[in-house]
Amino acid sequence: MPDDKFNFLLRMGDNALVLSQRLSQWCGKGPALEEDIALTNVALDLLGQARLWFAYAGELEGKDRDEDQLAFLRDAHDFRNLLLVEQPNGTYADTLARQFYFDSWHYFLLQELTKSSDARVADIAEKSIKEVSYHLRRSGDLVVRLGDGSEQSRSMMQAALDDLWMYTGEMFKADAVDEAMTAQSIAPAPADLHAPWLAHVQGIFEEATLVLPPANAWMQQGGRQGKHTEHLGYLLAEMQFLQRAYPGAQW
Amino acid sequence: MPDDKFNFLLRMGDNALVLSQRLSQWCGKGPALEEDIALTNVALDLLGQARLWFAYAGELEGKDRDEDQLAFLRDAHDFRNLLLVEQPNGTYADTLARQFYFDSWHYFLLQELTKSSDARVADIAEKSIKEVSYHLRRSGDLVVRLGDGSEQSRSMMQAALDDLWMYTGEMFKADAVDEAMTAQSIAPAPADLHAPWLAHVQGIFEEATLVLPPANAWMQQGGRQGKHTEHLGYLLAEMQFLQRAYPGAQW
Amino acid sequence: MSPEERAFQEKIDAGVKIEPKDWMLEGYRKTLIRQISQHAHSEIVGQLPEGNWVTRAPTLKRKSILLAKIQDEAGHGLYLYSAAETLGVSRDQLLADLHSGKAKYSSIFNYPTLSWADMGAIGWLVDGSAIINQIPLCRCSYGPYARAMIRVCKEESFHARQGYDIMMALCKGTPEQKQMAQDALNRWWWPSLMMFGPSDAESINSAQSAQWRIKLFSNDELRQKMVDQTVPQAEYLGLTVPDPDLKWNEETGHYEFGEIDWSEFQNVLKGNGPCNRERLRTRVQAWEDGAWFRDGLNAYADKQAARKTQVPQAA
Amino acid sequence: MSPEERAFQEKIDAGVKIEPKDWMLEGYRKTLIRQISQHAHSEIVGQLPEGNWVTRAPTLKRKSILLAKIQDEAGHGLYLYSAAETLGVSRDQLLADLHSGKAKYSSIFNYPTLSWADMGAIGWLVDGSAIINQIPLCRCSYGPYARAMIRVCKEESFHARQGYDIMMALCKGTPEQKQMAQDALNRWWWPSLMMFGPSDAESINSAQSAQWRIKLFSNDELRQKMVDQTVPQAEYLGLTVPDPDLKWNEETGHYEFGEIDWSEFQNVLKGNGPCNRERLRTRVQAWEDGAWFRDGLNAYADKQAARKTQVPQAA
Repeated sequence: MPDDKFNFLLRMGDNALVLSQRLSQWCGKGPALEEDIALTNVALDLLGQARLWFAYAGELEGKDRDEDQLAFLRDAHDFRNLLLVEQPNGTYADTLARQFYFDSWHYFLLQELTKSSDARVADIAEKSIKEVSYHLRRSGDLVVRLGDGSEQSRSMMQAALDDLWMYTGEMFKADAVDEAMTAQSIAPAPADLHAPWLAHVQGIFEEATLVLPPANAWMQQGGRQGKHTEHLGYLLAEMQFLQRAYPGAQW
Repeated sequence: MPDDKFNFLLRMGDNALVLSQRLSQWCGKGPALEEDIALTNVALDLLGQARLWFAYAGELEGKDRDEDQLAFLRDAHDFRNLLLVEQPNGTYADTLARQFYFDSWHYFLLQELTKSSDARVADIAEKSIKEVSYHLRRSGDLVVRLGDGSEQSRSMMQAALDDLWMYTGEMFKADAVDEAMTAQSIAPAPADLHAPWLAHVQGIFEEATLVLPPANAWMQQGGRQGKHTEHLGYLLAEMQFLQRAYPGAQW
Repeated sequence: MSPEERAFQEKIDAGVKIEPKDWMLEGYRKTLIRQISQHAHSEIVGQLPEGNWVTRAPTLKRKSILLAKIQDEAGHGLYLYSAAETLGVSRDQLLADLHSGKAKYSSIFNYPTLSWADMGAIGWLVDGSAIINQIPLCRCSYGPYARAMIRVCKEESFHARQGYDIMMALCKGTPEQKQMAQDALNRWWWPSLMMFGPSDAESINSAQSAQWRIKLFSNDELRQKMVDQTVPQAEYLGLTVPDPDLKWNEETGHYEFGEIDWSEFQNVLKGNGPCNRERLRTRVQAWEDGAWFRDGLNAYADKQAARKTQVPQAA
Repeated sequence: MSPEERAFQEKIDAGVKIEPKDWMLEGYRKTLIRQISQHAHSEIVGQLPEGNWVTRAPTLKRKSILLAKIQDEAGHGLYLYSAAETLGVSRDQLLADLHSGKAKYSSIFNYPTLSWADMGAIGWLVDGSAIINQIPLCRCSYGPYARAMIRVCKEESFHARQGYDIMMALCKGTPEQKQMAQDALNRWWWPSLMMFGPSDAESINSAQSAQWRIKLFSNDELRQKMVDQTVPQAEYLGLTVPDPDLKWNEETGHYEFGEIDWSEFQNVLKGNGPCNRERLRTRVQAWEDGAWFRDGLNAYADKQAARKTQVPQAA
């Protein structure tokens, strides 16, 4: 069904858009000038990727919805991003923990998507993975340095990683959309990403002298099916204001 | 000019609406159950007053705009509230300081408005002043008890009152709208409210053993003319979301 | 059974209210404290999912009704803590137990409110279920609790009606609004049925509580009542109850309904609901952030008391 | 004048760059530190008014351009702090001076950004003025500063064009959008003119700075250039410059413009602008909130260094 692919593309785009939006809330408020620059860089990369996914999704849907209509004129229940990426910024440790879990998954996913049977998907993945390998290196490196840093940085990183752990399970759970994508060799089976993700995450935890949260912890889910946490609505109200308040205007 | 009166009514309504919106952000998060109840009560009173002012403003304007269109379909530059009421909640001390300054002004203003040459204005003022005398008693009483309370509560109240002082000057500055209202005996001259306001505020500061900020401090202004602080846009984006996202829907 | 115990049970059996100063069984006292405080905590925590939409209510009238409702809930919390205090426990102690996770609140508030329609669904389904649970308690054996419940139930029935009114407006509205209402029903239906607690067969304390008349109907009876009452309301709204097994049984005069997923109930109870962590953290944070305020008021009260004693000397 | 002083001034007069290791006058060094750090601080604080709209940018493309611009500003801050550091002062010391209020940043950032059009007006007017100020500095006497300015100016001219492009879109848009653009021009026009500083007659250090070639044109000359450049652009947009005294002088070939309200300038400088307090607090808060992060990275670096020294022993 073309609907499945449309849904899959929205999931990719929404993850990138929502995380980029969160990161851009840090503008000018990071803990060091170098971080301001690096974080904005990641936000920009993700925003660019979101635009590529939305452009394709819009074309595929054939209803003349462009990237802005997809980004600014859908309400929360039509967003398909992971719960993880909509979680509030919290402290910088929380922001880094969110980024680290996401990058680690995003990287292995994109790696598989470069082999997609859909040439356009493979192409977008190819373009994105260079940026995302940098994201992956950066967030892993910071987790290591802060985990193995001072007593305070260690305990803050550990707490942040523990807190967000319950939002990681959703990355590896398949639904009908995923099954269709896997059947058509458009995307990997979500479960197949778990082993490489865990190996990478585990490696970084070890190097960072941090304790991996329990494997059997309860995992939240729903974002990819449009059932979000209470945070997304506020994020969208802010992000979408101008398009909503001035319908049809050109900017 | 009927425009002046419309503007005046919007100022009254916007003050009440925006402050009510701020107070309602405390729902379920106050420092004590009794405070949750009292603060919600004030929020409800102000919301009710906003509706009365908007109803009159809409009728006067004669463009068929009802209370909801006035509340939910104007952007920030069309809002006419004082800068004071849009300031963020901050700590509970900040919230109380904001309330105390506002109530002290609101009360004396409404007292004059009960004598308005415009019967409808006098009527709304009459209905409101009973509620507002309770607000005034409550916020003054809390300032006294917290100012003359513990070391910490004293310093927090003092800091909060100092911080917001610069937003009080605007209450007493007249512009063309005020001059028209005063000329028509619809509303008092803003400057005339300064002496009773200051006397009341001074009395409470004394009883609270707090130090009154300097009389010659620089005062911010602009809210009543639609030049706001950066906070209002966010407040409106959240408040107006549903009306903007689902134009024309009945709720 | 001691003579006191016998007299106590006889009073209950005769429908005479037990009052705070009366002799009572320790188990009765403890069970009541647990039950009343859990109810009070639910009112307090229950402000949060609704507070989540009060700043985004779609009209000023709806905002006003929702604010008033949340205020009522805080008020209910107040009555109920007072009722619990008559049993010799302080509100601060009860709150400490809430904050430490020792005391529970209704699991229903561990679900998120994701659209405005949830304000309708909560009023209609959650308050609706609460009323069914609570009306019998207006006749329970402990006087202060029974009297608190009378006040609570009066207001709750308003809330349920207001909730249904929100649903009605949505169902008469645009297709998007109707979809919002259906989605809310889908998400709140089963959790609302779970509010009545496990099936009686599974419920450990039911028999004892029934004997003490602090539980007057079984969980399953109350749940059936809720289903029977709600299904026609859903039909009237033109909404579909998310239960393929739901059907009217002409013979019994009741609706039959599908299996409840009790593993979900247990899981949310264990702390794994979508919002358990956030709700509790929000309350704990509010309490901690408010410490300076409560301390400040206490310090003032102490000073005032001291000043009063000093006045004669100064004169 | 000592021989060193004479040689120093001769180099400057001959257009030879002063480099960090060269002998320099203490006054020259101090003036440069003040000027460069003030410029660096402006880039950092300048992220905030634009950051205020990045989460609300109206299209993904505009959001992307704005984000990239803010990133550039952080980058400019970085070059400029590095340039200042060549004069023997640390970035941490400079930041401490910013946070304590001892060091200044451009007063323009003490005005609020109230609509999306302000993103246009800032690019067009504020960055436009900054470029006019900065282009001459690419030829200033201090090498590291001159080289930093070359990089900065290249990017700033993009920003100014992007800002104008936002204004253009708004002016071609709906009446509401055009009104937004006019309102932004009304609010930013005079503060932008003030960015060049007081009239030369009032400017104390100008002569000395001119002699050192770290100031190459007078404030009034630069301001005139800005007006001459900007007024036709405003006309092209169909916007009205908020100055009733503005008129073209055929003879001089320049625009004449009205009196600047220098009391407002002085007042904002004193700390009374609409956002002075908030901008500084935001930066101080960010710095304090980030302490654990910087400390953590330092602790890690120390451990790594220690481990490296220990490796031979362990081997």
